[in-house]
Amino acid sequence: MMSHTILGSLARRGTVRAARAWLLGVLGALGLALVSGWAWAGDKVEQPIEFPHDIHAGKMGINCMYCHTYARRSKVAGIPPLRKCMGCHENIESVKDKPRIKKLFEYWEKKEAIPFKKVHDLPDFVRFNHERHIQRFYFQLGRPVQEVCGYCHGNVAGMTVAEKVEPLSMGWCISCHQKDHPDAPAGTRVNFPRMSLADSPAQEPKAETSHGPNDCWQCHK
Amino acid sequence: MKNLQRRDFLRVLGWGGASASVAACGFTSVDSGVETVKSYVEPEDFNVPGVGIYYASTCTQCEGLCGVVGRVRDGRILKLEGNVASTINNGKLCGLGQASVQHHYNPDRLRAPLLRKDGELKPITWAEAMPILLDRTAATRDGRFAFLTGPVSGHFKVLAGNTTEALGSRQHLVYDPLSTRINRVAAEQVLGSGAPRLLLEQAQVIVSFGADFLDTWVSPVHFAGQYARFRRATEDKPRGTLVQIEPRMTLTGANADRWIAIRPGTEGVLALGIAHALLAARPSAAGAVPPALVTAATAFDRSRVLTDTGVSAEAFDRLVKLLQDRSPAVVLSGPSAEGHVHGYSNAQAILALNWVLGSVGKTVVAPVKSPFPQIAAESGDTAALRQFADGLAAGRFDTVFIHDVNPVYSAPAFLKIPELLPKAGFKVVFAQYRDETANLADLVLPVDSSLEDWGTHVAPYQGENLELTLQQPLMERLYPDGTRSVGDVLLEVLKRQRPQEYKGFADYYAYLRAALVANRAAFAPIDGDDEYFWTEALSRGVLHVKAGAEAHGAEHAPARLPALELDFAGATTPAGDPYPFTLAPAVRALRDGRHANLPWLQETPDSLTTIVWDSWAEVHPATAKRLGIVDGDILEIASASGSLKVQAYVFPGLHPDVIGLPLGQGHESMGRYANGIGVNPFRILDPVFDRRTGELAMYATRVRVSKTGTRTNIVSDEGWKSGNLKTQAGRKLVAVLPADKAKLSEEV
Amino acid sequence: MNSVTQAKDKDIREDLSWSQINRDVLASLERPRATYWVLFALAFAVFLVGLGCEAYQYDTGLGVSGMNNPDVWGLYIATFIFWIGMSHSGTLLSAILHIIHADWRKPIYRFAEAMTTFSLMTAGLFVAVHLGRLWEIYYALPYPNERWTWPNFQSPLLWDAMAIFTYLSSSILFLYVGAIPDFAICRDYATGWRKTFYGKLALGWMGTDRQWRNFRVSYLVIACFLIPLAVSVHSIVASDFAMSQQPGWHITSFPPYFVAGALYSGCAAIITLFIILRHVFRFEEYMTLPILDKTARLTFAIAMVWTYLNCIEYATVWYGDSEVAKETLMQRATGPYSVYWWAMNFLGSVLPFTLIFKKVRANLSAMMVISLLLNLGMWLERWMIVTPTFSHGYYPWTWNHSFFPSLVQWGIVFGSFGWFGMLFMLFCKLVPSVSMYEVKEMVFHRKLARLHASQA
Amino acid sequence: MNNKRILGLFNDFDQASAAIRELRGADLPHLDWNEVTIKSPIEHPDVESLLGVRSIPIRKYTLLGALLGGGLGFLGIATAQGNFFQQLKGGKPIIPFPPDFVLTYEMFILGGVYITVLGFLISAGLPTRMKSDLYNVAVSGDQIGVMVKSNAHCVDAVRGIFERHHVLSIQEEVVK
Amino acid sequence: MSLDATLNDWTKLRQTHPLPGSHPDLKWAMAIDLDACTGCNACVVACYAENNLPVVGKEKFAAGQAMHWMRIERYWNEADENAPEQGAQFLPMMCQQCEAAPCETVCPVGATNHTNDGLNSQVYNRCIGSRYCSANCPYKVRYFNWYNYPEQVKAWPEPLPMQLNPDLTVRTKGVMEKCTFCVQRLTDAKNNARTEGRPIRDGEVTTACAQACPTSAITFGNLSDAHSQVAQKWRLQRVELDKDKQLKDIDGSHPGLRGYRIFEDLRPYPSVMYLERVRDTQA
Repeated sequence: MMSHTILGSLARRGTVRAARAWLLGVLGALGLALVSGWAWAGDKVEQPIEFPHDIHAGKMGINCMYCHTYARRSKVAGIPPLRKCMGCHENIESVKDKPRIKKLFEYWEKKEAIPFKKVHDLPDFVRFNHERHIQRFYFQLGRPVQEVCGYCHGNVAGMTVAEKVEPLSMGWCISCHQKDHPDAPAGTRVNFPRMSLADSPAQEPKAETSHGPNDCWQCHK
Repeated sequence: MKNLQRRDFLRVLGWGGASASVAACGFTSVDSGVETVKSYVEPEDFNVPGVGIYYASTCTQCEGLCGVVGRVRDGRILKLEGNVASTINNGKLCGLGQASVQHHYNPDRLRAPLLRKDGELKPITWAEAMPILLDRTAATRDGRFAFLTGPVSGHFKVLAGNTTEALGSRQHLVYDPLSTRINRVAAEQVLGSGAPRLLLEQAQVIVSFGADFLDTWVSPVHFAGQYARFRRATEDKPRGTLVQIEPRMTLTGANADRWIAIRPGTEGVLALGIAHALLAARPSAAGAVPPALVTAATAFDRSRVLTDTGVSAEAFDRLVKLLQDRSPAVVLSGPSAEGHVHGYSNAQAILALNWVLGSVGKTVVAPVKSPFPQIAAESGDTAALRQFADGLAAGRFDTVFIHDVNPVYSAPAFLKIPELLPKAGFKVVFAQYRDETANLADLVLPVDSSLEDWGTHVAPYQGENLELTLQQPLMERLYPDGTRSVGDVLLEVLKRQRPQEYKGFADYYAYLRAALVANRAAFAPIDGDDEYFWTEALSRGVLHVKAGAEAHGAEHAPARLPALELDFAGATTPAGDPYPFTLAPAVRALRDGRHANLPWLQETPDSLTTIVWDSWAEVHPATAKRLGIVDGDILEIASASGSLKVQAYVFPGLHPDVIGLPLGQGHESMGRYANGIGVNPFRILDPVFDRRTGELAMYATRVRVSKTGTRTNIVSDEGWKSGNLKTQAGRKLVAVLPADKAKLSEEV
Repeated sequence: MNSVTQAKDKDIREDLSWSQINRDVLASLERPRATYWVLFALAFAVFLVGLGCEAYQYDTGLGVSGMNNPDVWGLYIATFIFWIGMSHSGTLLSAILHIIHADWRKPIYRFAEAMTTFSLMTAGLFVAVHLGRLWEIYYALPYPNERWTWPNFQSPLLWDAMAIFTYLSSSILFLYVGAIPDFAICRDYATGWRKTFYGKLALGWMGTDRQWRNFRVSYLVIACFLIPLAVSVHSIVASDFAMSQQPGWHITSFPPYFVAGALYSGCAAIITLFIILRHVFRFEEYMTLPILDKTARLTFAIAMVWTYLNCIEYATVWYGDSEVAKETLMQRATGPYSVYWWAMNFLGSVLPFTLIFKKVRANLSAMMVISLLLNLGMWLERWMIVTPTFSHGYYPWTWNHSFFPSLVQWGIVFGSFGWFGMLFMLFCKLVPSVSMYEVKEMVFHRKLARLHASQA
Repeated sequence: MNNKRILGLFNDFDQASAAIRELRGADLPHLDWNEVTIKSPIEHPDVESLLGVRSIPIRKYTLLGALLGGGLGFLGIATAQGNFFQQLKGGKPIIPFPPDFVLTYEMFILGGVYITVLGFLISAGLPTRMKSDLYNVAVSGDQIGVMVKSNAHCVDAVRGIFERHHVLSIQEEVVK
Repeated sequence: MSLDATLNDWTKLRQTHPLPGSHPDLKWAMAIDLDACTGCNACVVACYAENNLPVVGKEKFAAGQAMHWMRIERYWNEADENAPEQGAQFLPMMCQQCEAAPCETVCPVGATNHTNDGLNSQVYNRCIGSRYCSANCPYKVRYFNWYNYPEQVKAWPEPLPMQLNPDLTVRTKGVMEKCTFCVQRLTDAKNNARTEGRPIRDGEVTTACAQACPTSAITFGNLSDAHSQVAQKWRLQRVELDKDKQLKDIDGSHPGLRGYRIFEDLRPYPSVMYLERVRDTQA
């Protein structure tokens, strides 16, 4: 009945045009609302020295943490101290005359740290802890290091200077943190607990409480 | 050099971090390639970016000399905590200590030496400054040199002394505007030690005559720790009871179970009155006390004491009863009892009570004797300043070094220091700020902050064992070519004067290291070679001095109370005095004013009045009523030697005849946080001195009070905004439980 | 002559011809009295002042408003409630009176409706002004975003936002739909850019029976929606306070109390604008004294309701068991803000009694003054809800009886009145502020009714 | 086949309704009664009796809108809360009913109003172009228009009837 | 973002708080002994040092815009207000980290929430500054950034910024802030504990105020750890987190108990227990 009368009225002259106009309008509005800004990956960065990750991590297959030594014991991964670079390159005659290595030696002469540009830069109010992630995925779950770092940094072995390939937005973090990880051995299971409840205490594995993203202060400071 | 390398570890890492964290929260760039990230050139595996490391050092904010550990991250010292290894503060630290990082990072620090050229202080480089300094000192005629410092100890004391000697002078004057010398001398005489150990936590009763041991007296953090244990009850010991007797309420008074307002200067009378009452009740105690005292005490019977002191009979009797019932007790004598013409007599009478109560040897024991008297603490006194002033007046000084004190600010006006100082030939001031004294100097040498400098310290008051605390840089110099260590400078002077003795030492650091390593046997053993000993000592921050049997001082205490020289003349003031009130200067976190430029301390509300960023005159409600004074009235406080204008604060914690005035404010030249804030009570102190020790009698100044008619809003944290609310308005915020109801012993 | 005698007791002259109505009303769009321009300029100036203050505050931080730790809301929230309240009378006149067929509303409901819309806009403005980080206001919008976060739907402030948005948009639609036939008239008589302008707005309305038929029903339906909506809006604003823990706010009678206050201030405002429009647009024929008289009586009735609920509020506190709330109440009566509090009570509850005199109700200048005073009283009421409680809440240590808004804050508050006046004046110049077709109906039906009467 | 429109303007409702009644009585062939329209400055008091009852679908739209608004509103809010579980409020459930009901209530009204307006515009055939129809500004003034759409022959008859009732003016046009 | 999550949370509709055992592993709490507290302000300065609090200066302090997260309140007895023979009463007051916090529910953008370890989190960069939380806080311990202290007020002239703690931000203009129980320290402690695969030890981490307090009046720790100092103190005083009336108040049979929480009758279930000040009335 209702449909009949509505259709009936639609059948009347002028009506169809009007209806179509309004429908389009509404759909357009909805579309706009849905396409709200998503953070995109950054573009290539000009570095003082074009550090070839592809050679070191790719060709040589050097462990990320050999150079980024702080990643496993500090919030910040840091970049290797100059001495680290020299440690090897003093003894690699073959490449000594390469321009990049020359630059490196210049810095070393000046005893001056290389002012590399930050590629993966989080807002200052975000607390991201490299140690946590390395400890869990690399040391506890024994996954390959390049995969572990790659979760956020992408396939560095394929780049010269590092590039930002993930949006590193809050939603992006959560998208990973909401996953359940059945493969994780007991004690390290990461099912991010919601507020624990009397009716379902089973939901709370021991020593698992309150780590991100269920706790704003875990990541925000 | 080792030294330089250590500083290298402490180098600030990729500075700019802070500016980023300042911009935080809101518009921070997250775009790639905007911020830079740096690393060390030479790594140190214990030095990890993003992880805080703790270095041990010593807090030199007051004479307590607590051990501290500083949190260093990315080469920046962020925060100080107490050092658990130190038995002085046992891991705790007061607000004053916390604030010393602001001395270090203070925006008003001098960053280059200043030399007086045609009347003006002009910045110069150290390269220029040092030769001038050395030549001028070398040119000093024999003995015409004075070195005015604040309280000193450790190897700096030695160095300062040697410098003075090297210049043929004996005038190493140690000056402390808030000196406790009267107390020390009296204690030395009555208890056999200038700084006896006080076992407060073992006492059941503490009777303190104005000793503010929780906030400012001798070693506050140490005593606060003891106080906590003293308050706690155990099976064998009930909760201790604290009675504070003073004309103006100190923080300790505010925490007393019973606070007794006493007429200023009559503390000794009360003490003898108590002694009299106790002896009368328990003649047996007389054994320990000389008949002289007993007879002296008889003169002070109850009625006289009450009339003299203005203490209520009820309070007096309760106190006597308390002392009879509970034991052991401790009786302390503090500045407000000692700062009088007869202060020494007061102190004696008060301390003598410990004999009457049989506390000596129980709660008042002799301290561990130091095997190194030459580095033992030398607490200053005000007599030193008078000596200095006389020297200046007599034109006896070609060259003057002033370090760690600000006489032009803290000297009473009658000493005329600002006028006399120019009489000295060449005035060198080692200063962190361009303060009042620095302004009158010929050469101002900017010194390292206590967090950049090396040093050794021996606290005048020691815990259960004798400690030598080390001071080491917690980060590289903020201004590497701007500031230097005083030690280094003195060493240069000595090298010039006595090259043979000192050429071995590259710098102050080397000097200290050598001195300690050489004497390592004297300290609690640390195995390993010298290198290891040294690093270990640094990482601990505290060296326990071995106390040999002969060094332990228990038997050095006198067996019985020696005879006292009591003289209470002037204890009570004549009627019709044109200056009807006694001025009670209040010592606060700013101490003698040296900490006035620390924003944290300025912004932290005063514990009792909660006033910030200002001075104030405390007036008793009754007095205020009589004179029609209300909060915020601008008063003129006038003494015979000067006057000042300051806002009134009606404050109940006073004897009605007393005006309280906090010290430390009223700087003309120190820094942006101190200048022009409040008034400086030192200026109006009267030339009254203790008869025996010749110390300035801080609490003997008489003043008159008058309204100027203007009024201001008191800026405080308490509810002045709400009709000066002083109570909890019926809410249950702080609940109080009578001690007899509490079951504290069950709580352990 | 005859008409004049009629106008005395009749809401409107029944011998007004339809074309006459068109002419008179359309004239208001072209040449108002000079007073119009004076008022407009004035409003604009005040608005600029407010704008300046806001710019300064935006740049420097809210501290310049003189607010402080206990008193975190100050005048902004108070004025926000005031404007929300203002909006309600529009709905009262257009919706409630429409449903109960009180046809005397017809000449005045259009501008009342406009008042609703603009005062809501002004209120919305205060939400923004009051925020510490205005530039992050979009955090409060529930839209899918890269943060995967949502606003907190439990917060009464969010209900506010939702309710105000609903109310504002619905009112705008209601106003617009109700004005379509008039836009058609404007279109037909206008020339030049106006023709296209009104042409667009009229959506090609041709007054066919079909259009009228659907128009009548939808108008009625929307009216029915608006009434509960209006009530809910101010109840929610009230729950901003009632749902909090502050003493003196945590009162169940707050929602009705607020609604009554809202209608009250709204009616007062209508009287003010009634008099102004009547003058500047020469609407003596339409906004007649009898209508004013009716409005005034309505105002009086509502004033009494408000007074009653006001007493209820005090009584609730007085007989309640919360000592602190009682203390706060006493503080209002005796404390630093007692002056304003007593003024509020006088203006709110005593002054309206002047409206019981017919002479007063018929005296334009008197009514002008009274209506303004009543609104002042209502504004004070809002302020007396916010500030005294803050300055004397649960926690004695933070009591602050010395809070007084800074000039910046006052500037912004006054600016809001400028902003409102500006918009309103603009509106009346562009849209017929008297609903022509409804006045026509009014005249038509009244004539008809009289005919039937005479026949019978 | 219905390719002609005629619009007659009358002075007042009485004449207009008289004309319509006669039109009705005349029951002309090919005259689709739905094609008879009244155009007037205000709604005709007894239009039903003249043109017969014609459908008003508005209320259906309203019902639809209200239900949509309320239902979707609640579901949307509850889902948002359910998924944004970082947002835990001490002392409150994750999906608390009272607040959600408040919001649902608002959404209910919002939906109702919006869809009603939409319904009005649709069933009133708005917006429409003026050219698409015969119109005279007098209709928004004080005259009543009666419009009939039919074939040429029928229209002539209508014109006759209009003239008999002192029509003020007549417009005609041919519909392409 | 899934239907699963919705339905999952749907089962929690009837959840009320605080639940017994709602924090099985971790619940940060405090016990403050007012008998030990001397009002020396060490905690206040420590808080300034740890948490990058701006020094606002005299004018703003006078305007009531001070930013001390922790304040020492000084009260006199009604009885002897003009002759305080019992001395003064000091009360350290900071955010009480309520279990059912009035501030949490009212924030329009959800910038303040409850964390699983029982803290009342404040997310600065989410805050839009409606100040509703402060309006609804009975303790008035939330502090609003009335100005842009770092840039415009210049609260940290060079080189003072070097002292700023990089583990937390310097709050910008227009956001609310409050005591966090030094959450940056807690996070680090949790991190270390997890790296070593063990629960957090008592005394492993503490707040700046507790660490500084010369009389150790402040005890901080994990209330869910039965052996922690703080848990023992709470148990000893028979104070339970999820009760709004404690044994002490119910019957007079336990006069010796000193533990109480401020404004308990408003049912915010604070995480800070105060121990009554004791005074010897014989003295």
